Amino acid sequence: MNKALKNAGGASVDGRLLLSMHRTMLRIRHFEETIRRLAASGAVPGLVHLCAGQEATNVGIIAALEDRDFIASHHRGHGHCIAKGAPVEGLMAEILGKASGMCGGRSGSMHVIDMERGNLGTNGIVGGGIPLAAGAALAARARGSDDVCVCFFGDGALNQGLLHECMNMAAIWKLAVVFVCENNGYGEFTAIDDVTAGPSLPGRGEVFGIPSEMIDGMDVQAVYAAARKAVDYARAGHGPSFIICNTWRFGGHHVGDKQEYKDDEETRAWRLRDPLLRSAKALSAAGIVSEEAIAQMEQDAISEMAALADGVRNGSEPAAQTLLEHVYG
Amino acid sequence: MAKPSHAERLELFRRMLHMRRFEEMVIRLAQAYEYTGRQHLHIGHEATGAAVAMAMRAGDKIHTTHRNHGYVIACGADPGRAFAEIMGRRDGLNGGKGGSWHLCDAERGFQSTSAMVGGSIALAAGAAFALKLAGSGNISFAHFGDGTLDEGVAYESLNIASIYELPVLFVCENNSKAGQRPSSMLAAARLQDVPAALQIHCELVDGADSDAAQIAFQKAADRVRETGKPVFIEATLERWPGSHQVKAAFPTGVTDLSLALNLDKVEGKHADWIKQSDPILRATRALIKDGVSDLVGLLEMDAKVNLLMEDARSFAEASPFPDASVAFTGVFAS
Amino acid sequence: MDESRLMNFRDAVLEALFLEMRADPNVILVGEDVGAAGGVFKQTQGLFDEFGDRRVIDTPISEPGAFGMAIGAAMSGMRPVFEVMFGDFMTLCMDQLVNQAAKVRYMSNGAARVPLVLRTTMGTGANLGPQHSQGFYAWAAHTPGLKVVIPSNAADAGGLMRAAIRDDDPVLFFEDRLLYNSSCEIASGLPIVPIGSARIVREGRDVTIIAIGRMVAFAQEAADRLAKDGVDVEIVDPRTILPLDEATIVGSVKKTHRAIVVDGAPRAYGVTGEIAATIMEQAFDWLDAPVMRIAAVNAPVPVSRSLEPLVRPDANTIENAVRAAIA
Amino acid sequence: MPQMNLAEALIDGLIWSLRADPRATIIGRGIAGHGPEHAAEDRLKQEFGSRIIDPPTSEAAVAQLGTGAAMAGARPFVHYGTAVFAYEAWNQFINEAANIHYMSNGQLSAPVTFHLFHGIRGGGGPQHSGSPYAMYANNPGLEIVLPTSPRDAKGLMRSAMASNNPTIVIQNAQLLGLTEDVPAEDYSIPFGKAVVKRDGRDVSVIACSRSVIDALEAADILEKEGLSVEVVDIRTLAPLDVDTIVASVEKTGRMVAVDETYEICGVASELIASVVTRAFSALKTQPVRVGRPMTPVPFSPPLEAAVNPGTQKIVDACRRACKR
Repeated sequence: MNKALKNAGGASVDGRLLLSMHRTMLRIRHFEETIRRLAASGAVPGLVHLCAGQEATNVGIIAALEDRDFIASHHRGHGHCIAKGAPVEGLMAEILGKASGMCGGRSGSMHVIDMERGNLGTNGIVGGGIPLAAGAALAARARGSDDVCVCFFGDGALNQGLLHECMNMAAIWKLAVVFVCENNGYGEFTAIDDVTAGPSLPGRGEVFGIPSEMIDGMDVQAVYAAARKAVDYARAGHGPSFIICNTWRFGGHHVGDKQEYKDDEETRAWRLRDPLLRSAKALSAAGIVSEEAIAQMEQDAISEMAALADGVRNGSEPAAQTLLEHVYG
Repeated sequence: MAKPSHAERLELFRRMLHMRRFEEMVIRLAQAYEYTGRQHLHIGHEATGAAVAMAMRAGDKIHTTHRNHGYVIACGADPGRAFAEIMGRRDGLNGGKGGSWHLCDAERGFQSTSAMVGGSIALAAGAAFALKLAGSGNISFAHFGDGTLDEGVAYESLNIASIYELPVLFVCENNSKAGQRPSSMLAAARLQDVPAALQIHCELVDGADSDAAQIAFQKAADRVRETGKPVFIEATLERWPGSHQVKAAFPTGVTDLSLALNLDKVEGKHADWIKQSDPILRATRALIKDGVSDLVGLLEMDAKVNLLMEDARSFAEASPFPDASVAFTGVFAS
Repeated sequence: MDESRLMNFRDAVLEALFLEMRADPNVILVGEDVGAAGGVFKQTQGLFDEFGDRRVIDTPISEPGAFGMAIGAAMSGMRPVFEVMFGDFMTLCMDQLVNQAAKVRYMSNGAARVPLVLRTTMGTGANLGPQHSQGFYAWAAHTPGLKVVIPSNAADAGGLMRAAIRDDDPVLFFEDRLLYNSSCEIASGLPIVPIGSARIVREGRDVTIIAIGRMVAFAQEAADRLAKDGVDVEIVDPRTILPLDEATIVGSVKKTHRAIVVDGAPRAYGVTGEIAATIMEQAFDWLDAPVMRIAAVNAPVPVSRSLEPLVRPDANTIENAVRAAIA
Repeated sequence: MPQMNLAEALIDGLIWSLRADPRATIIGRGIAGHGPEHAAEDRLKQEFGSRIIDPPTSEAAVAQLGTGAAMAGARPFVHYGTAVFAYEAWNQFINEAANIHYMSNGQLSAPVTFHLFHGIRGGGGPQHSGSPYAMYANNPGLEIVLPTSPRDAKGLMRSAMASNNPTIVIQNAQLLGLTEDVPAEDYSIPFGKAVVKRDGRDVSVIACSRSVIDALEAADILEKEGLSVEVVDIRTLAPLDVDTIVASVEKTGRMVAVDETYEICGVASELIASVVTRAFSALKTQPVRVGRPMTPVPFSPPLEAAVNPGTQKIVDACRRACKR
């Protein structure tokens, strides 16, 4: 159980860690599946953006962090919250706008903030989390602490001036930030190639002297290995890194998006690269756990999430008299 | 491209002299009138500005930053109306509403000067977009300083110019000083690395060398016209010691062309700048050395320019302040 | 033993920064040229020498990124004072201000907070033109989650800055550059002035002038002139626009039965409209005349020396308005 | 006369504008939203596909792309899906587009149209429900247009595209499905003309955008109580037609100002301040404001409903104004 694994990319991950990452990915997948069903039944107010397909980037990166470290997420951020340890019932309740939600029904899917676990929040503004993450790193520097902060953003944010500004400042001040682009090929409904200039995406970080690499975001071991390196580099005071994880969202931009802009062939090819299939295969091939045990893990995740759905759906709505609370302290 | 002809070199120098004598007069006006607004003088940048202006054709557009006086003069604006604007007078280029920071002479393609850092670069991309739509074959020019690349909007605009193949020439005047506190805090090793990462063709030129600048900007503008794609030029400049004027003054003295042949006589705190970095003196030497003109000829030209500036000053001084009622007009176009 | 001192506006705010930075190691200063350069208006001189580059941080010209970063630092335990050189550049920070800073506490149901001061300069009178003179506090006051402070004198400026730094919510602190050299007596220790309390600058019976920031001084000048003709003017300085001390304002109007609201920023959809509407809603039956508004005209701020002063009110316009109101 | 929903009418106005002026160009997509009315955009794509570009997520530069192009002779229409995203382009709207005509003393103008969706839209939460138009209107140099019916949407869009000024057409997204007969031919509706949507005797409700629809509903309810409510739609925030509003208030003697945005420094405050100054002596009771309370828009449906200044709050305000 404790033996080291080697995958095709050469990344090696401790067996127990891989198992735990696989379990977290399963929980995210089935959490999202539950939300999808709830949304389809009309139980979710507003728009909801699911991350199914991108679990490896969520989990592989956050597995390299310690509890005290920070993350800042984006609108497709349920997986980040779960990987950082958010209680799934509270998260689900928040997405449904319930009183028992992590933010009392104020934030919904796009603004879940979990300060207790160093999560600066999912964010409704493209690129909005980037300076928040850099700020957490600035605060760590001012405190003299070696806490690290990861900021997640999508490929759409690559063309935001904020990213350019924050990479520059993180570089000149050697802030402990890891910039993680989850590149799923589409910013909302627009293909990345149509709007993103330049010969190479890592080049956008390299300009500032930031170590930058593009990796397979469907391989949790490769993601973890890149994150381990970047987090250690940041913690040692060397400054920021930039990781571009090529990945794919199995769903649309939001639940209900018909995805007419995507090519069917491409979609099928990415489906075959499902990060869960890949880690399951690695686990059983290395003899860490049996296939039956892996299947059981999946069943457990399904049951865990499905069991929550009804209770959360029937949970009480926040009382109107709480409306004005917490505008100010 | 062919080396510029003697006539073209003289024309460039003539424009540079206009720019220099204009700014010197601005200093005198500021001394005389205790003018309270601020201005950012373009002294030391004349070779770049004149070369850009000469690369422009009728119908081209330019957007600049607040260090704009030189450009508007190089583009051929009436210096009297420019002085009047800086003094907030009725006959100013903008009728007194814009002032030093927002000079505008749309007839000459001098679109606007934005005092918001990053403003000019994005507006020029927009102008290029319109020119491309109109299919006129015209191009636009964006003038900005090295600090502009710190701004996210600059990065966004470069990306957009690259993906849409907009005909815009980005003119970056880099006057940051190595070893001093930089005006630019960019982590990039070279300014050009930013546009290069976005697949924009880049060139570097010594911005104080008028011959080099004239060739480089002409070539770059030709390239933008031919390919329809953006080009980025970084012009390196040594900052003029009076660049940030709190009190109007002549830290390097009033320009004296004859010093070009007597550089050993130059002394004082800023001797290095005068000897090595003043584009006017450098051009004077080169023109004489290459036999394009002699000192007497250049001094004659200079005397004419000085007279012109005196007249322009008188014009501006005679211009009254605008009538109060116009403060409230022109907010909206009709 | 408590000796007061004569101090100008700029120095009072600077002293507030020294006091608060000494008292709390989490207070940091972030902005363009705030460090070794000491600020473009000499408003941060000496801070860098005492507190060093970890706490006095010079940023690139990257307002959105740097301000967003200050918000992130505030969420993570710091108390940043973020400086925007000209209030006009606040436009560059709007997304961070409205979509992040103002909402974080509410969105997190109180779990996260943004104790931050955005300090910026504004004001007409220096011929700086349309992009360097604007006062944008009406937008901020239209944004729940923010607090908006506009001091009119040195003592309030110092005292309110101390309160702003100690506040657990984002506070916008607008400083009129034309007040920087104006001095007043300040009590020893630079007393804290609470946010949200108006000050009655001058008591009177005939008419209430509610004046914002630098307009207070113009109102005083007008009141002095009017007093010679037996007109007794009361002046209220709200000091804080959000939260607005409605009780003091409405109370004063109920006493005088007439109100004039004076502001140096544009009238349309601005602070004068807000205060006028509040008075008309809450003191309608006490009013002998409609509330008058005097504010900047609906035009950008021109540079010209002859045009610029016409844009905003001064002592003459206020005096004329009072005479019209009591006629 | 064909029936159109508001989204279709908006697109129709744009199509007429593009037909009329070859300099007109479209930057952005999703102009008819992403809701059930989104297909309205297809007509535009079919006829003018080559004049539409789809920009990167670079709000600031895209605003400036439109403004710079307008200054150089184009007539761009720039679409931002959600008004709050345009906070990132605030500087470009306020410091560049709004100022340029004045600063240049009329040498240049910026005939650019910015199109935004605003408002409480159902689950939009704190960052997607913003209505920043009062903030825009605080700034000189911008025209602010808020269509509330398909007919208005078409005619006002046509005026926006023909205007020589930077114009912000800011549309409550929940109104996109409103349907009525709309003239098929080309027409425009001028800015600065408020419209009396419903005649009444007892109280004037002055409203804009979504609140106009809510006010009309409130008027129906109050009619049954014997209260006759006049409803005025101001249609453009800048220029503001104070004359029409004053005339209405002088007629009824009572005023309720309603707007979906925040009360403080919002539209309702400005309406009261500017109208009451002129109609003070005609007023029988104090004016009443109805606006969004000062909290971010919460996500949860019952909380969201509590911040929306909807029909019931307008009914209550009218009763208060009439001392009932």
